[in-house]
Amino acid sequence: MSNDLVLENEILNLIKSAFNAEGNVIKSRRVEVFVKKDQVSSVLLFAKEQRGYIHLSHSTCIDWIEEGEFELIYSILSPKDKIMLYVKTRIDRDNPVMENLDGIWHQLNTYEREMREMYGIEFPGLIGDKEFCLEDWDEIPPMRRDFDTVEFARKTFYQRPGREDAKDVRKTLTEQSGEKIPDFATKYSRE
Amino acid sequence: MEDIIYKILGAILTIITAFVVGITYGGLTRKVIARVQNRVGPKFYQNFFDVLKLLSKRTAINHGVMQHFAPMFIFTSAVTVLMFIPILHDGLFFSNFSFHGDLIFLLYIMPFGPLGMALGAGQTGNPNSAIGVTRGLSQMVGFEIPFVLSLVALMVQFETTSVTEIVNIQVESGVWMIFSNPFAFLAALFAMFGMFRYAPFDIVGAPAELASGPASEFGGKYLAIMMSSSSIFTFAKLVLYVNLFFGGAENLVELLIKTFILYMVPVVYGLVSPRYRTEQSITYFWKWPLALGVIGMIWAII
Amino acid sequence: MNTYFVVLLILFGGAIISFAINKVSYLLSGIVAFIATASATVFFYLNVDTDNFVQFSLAGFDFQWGLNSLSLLFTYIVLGLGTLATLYSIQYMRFKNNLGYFYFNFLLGIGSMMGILFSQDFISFFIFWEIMTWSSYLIVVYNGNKTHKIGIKYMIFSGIGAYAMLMSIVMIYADVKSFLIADYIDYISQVGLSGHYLQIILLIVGFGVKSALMPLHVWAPKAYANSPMGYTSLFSGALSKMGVYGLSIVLLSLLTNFNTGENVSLGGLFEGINAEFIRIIVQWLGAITAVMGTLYALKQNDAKKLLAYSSIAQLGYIITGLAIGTELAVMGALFLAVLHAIFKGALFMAMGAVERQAGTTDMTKISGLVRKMPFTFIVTLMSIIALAGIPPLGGFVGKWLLYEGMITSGHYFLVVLIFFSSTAAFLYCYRILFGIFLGQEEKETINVREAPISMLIPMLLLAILTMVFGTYPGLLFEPIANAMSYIGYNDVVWEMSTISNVWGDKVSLDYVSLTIFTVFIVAMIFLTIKNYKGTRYVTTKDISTSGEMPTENENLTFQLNFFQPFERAVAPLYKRSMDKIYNTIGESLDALFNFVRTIYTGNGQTYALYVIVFLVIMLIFKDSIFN
Amino acid sequence: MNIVKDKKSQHIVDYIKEFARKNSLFVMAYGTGCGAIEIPPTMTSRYDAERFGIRGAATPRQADVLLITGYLAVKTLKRVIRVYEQMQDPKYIIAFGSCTINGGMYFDSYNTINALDRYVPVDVYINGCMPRPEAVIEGFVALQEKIQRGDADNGKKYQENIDWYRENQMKVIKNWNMPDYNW
Repeated sequence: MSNDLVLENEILNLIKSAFNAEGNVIKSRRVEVFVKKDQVSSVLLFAKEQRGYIHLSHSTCIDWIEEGEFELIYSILSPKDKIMLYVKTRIDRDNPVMENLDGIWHQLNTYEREMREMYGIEFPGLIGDKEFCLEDWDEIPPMRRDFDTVEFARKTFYQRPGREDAKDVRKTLTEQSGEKIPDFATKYSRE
Repeated sequence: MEDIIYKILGAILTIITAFVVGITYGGLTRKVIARVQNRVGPKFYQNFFDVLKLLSKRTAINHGVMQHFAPMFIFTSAVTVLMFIPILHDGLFFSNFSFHGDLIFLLYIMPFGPLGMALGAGQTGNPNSAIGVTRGLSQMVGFEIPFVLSLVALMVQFETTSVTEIVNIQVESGVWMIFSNPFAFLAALFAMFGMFRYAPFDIVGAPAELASGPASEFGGKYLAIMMSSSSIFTFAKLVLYVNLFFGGAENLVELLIKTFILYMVPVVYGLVSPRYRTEQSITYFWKWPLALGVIGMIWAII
Repeated sequence: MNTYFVVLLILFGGAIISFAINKVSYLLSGIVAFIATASATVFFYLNVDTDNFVQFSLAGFDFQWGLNSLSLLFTYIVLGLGTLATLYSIQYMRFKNNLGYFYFNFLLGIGSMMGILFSQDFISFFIFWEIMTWSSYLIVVYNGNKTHKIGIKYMIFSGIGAYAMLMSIVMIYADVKSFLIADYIDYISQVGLSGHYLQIILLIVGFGVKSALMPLHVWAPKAYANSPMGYTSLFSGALSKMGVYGLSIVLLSLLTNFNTGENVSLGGLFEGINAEFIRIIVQWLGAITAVMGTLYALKQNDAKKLLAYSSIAQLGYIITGLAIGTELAVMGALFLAVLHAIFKGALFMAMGAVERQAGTTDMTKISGLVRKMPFTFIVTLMSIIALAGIPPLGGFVGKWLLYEGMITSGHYFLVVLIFFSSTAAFLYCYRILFGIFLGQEEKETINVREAPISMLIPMLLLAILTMVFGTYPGLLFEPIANAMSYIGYNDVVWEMSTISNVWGDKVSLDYVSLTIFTVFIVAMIFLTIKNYKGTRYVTTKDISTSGEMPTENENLTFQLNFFQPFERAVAPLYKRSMDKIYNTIGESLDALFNFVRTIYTGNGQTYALYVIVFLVIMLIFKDSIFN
Repeated sequence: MNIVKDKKSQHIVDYIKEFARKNSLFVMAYGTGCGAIEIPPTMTSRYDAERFGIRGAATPRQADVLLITGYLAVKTLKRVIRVYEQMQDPKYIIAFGSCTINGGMYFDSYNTINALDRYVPVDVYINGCMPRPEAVIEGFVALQEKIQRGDADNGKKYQENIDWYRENQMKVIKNWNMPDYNW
């Protein structure tokens, strides 16, 4: 591979100009673009139909609780150019509704069902059981960062005595090595 | 009156012998398999523990009358086959009813147990059981063809269908069937591979594929009866083979040596084999074994 | 009055009365039919006399009615099964329409079968044969429009059979100058077979159609499966046996009573044919019928169709046995003929009960009826064991005699073929038991109840008969031995419960039954008493499926493509089917006629062209043509 | 094991029964977590558990020992309970790895139970993350000794204390739609 990132810049500029989107080249063969919620389908279709990004590699969600938003990421790959394109979009955390895109890639259905269950994002028209991995879950969706899993586990499951002195592994490690835990890690940490 | 007592005693003695020998053979097989796989393996009397333990287990549930009857069907079939085969040549206790049945009868009583078992397995409602049963029945159609060819060759050659007669003729002439018609013996040997269901023909139980096939829902005493009757059945089949092809046996030691050597053939063959698909396992019997059977029959006719 | 006339009068009169009385009450006509058959049966067996022949002339033809030992054997099948089938039909047909029509044809069928058995001359034989064919045709189309095509197919093949038979009868009359069957047999035994092969082949074709012999069987599966089950038990059990009856006359009386080794050259098409050759052909046809019937039976998803194919296969055994013609084989074949009537009658009745109670016999739609219909299950189980030929039930005796007959007479490869068929029969035997009665219980069949008692009684009686004949086949050997001595076998040896072959090997069925029942009961006592208290019944949903529990709507029963691996293994055998061949013939005829039609284009120019072409051809070839 | 002492307290038949039970353990391996990978080496040539009469069983109906190899999510717990209840008395459970003891590294997960013996009776715990095959065999031997002593009757205990177990089970499994257990 050449290091001048020609292909990367080409696809980035194309999307930038066509959709009026932000974006940058992360490194060789990795490109990310930030698009608006209602543009996602057009970007994905454009990339798939016009530029050969035919493979949906992954799709996931990040809970930006500080900004009150969920970030949805669609990682798509062009086998020809060997470039992974991250199409990222932000949706409102209080009203998490996203367009159902499993018509473009059918396998998106699985990821969307997972996101619906784990983050509580609604995909109108999504086909599939409401229950995906969990059974009989009636708390708030467990992967949201405001869900306190320690407290939940303490409340629901019997805790065998004897591990009260168990410490956060990260603390022990940092004490041993003298490193500092970065701020973003401690900010919404459990303690 | 004395006759009847002798008969009953002989029958019980035969069943016990068959049970002990069959179970021991099962244990020895496990030992042999273990040794080939470079393991120590269980004790050779391990299967006695298994049967004893299963008998002492509670059997709290069944799925209906047919499941309850299924082990009895197998047991009945195994014991009936045993009763109509002469265990020893000229034995006082071991001849049982062998004068009252013949080869065709044995051929037809043999599926009695598996079919009863199949009914029980069907009633449990476990899909694995039904799949196992269909495989077993299909495979039976496969191996019965060379088997029947070889038996017909035998009957034609000796002009009798009685097992006792066949043994007598072999003993009198001093030439075992295996030498006088080797092709028929080979066909029957191949059929035996299917009969004993060691790999590559273990499609019925099919470990790691079908749970344990028809026996999926049978536990405790049901399984104990099934294990012991299949041991009896194994022994009965081995004795039948020895009678037909190896000139029977004069005493128990000779019988044990002959049956054990014969039994190790499918076991050892299975050790180095993977598993066939069902249709492969059926058509396997319709190639060389079938050809050998036909040659054996023509040999016998000429 | 004569017995024969009275019996036929009762049956045909009963037919008319039950047709008329249907207007009064729908139950009555069934009851009348039952009373008619039952009284005919009772009357017949009280006055049965095998040496009583009646002769009369009508329209210049001599008729002779009488009863011989062979036809007496077949009357057991017809009247016994007929009585039970009418009793069964009372409840089975209860909520259906056109009952008068049904019972009229039903009794007509029974009556005409009795007529066939009474007939000692070809003319009345043929007349009753046609009445039988038509009445059965009318019942085949009883179920409405969709059976129309099936009826046509049945009628076409019956027509072929009937005309073959008629042709043969005319030719026989031309030779013998008499219509009496006995005269023909005498004539043949004096003159020899040469010159009469065509008659015999045509007769075999005529009887072969009814007994579903290989190339002529294609009507049977659908016709059996689509008639009302009460009639099908008779159709498959008794009506097809008329073909067997005819074949046994042809094969045993005409083709064996003299030197079969003669090899008279007939010239032309029939060169090289002798009696032995015909019999070998029939043997192999029978065996192939058995194999193909079995292979197609195990493919079916509908229990009725499965049984229909199984009937074809079983008839194949019987015909093979008859064609082999040694004492044991014939004995086995006749034994199987009676047994087949019993167990197949019971099976079709049981399927009728299932159809009536559960609504369908499609095995992919129902399962797990064993707890709902236990008696039907027991009947099916016993009949299936008899069908499969497993000791200690009756079917085994017939199979054993057949095999021993074949082996001792040197038909080694036929044995293997028949054995293949009979082993493969285990597959469909299991299929039918599993598909309907075992497996997980369907939600739809939750309210199914056991069939009414008047349907169960005939079924159970037949099932018990299979058991009795399994231990004491001698009960049946007696009439069979009589029939065989009538045909010409001397000193037929039989014992009450021992069967033996010519090599002196024997099977003692009493010992067999004793052993099996003793061991079974001992094992049952051991297991049941040890287990009785602790054991409790759990539903078929409670199975080990990796911890998952099937819900009420899930049914895990394995039903579709049941024997797929086996079907794959024998796939080459499925490639050709007679049905396809007949279709091809039909289509090519169609195409031929279409082609012929294209000659007539309707255009004057073309016709002018034909004339010119014809003239040109004449001109060119005039020398060679008119020389 | 002490035969003389046993003879005083238990019948000779019981002794034989327990001897047979001890020497013939049919194992239903419930491979839930990472521990399942330790089973193949335990059963095959290197460690050869068949020496001790240990043998795999395909279905719970035939099995004596339920081997739970690792963490249990609530969803899998339901299946484990179901499998355990389908097994026939006498039945034993060997729990495998830290996760079954106190949750191990998943102690704070929203979906993983922490102490298995609150839900089903456990005969032997094998410590470790993961325990090596030697440890597994050690666990089996411990179970065998327990059986020979005659105090491996957890099946009966489960039946007696079914209410307590049910209460715990229903606490984590909210939608309880399992058949009754009364044998």
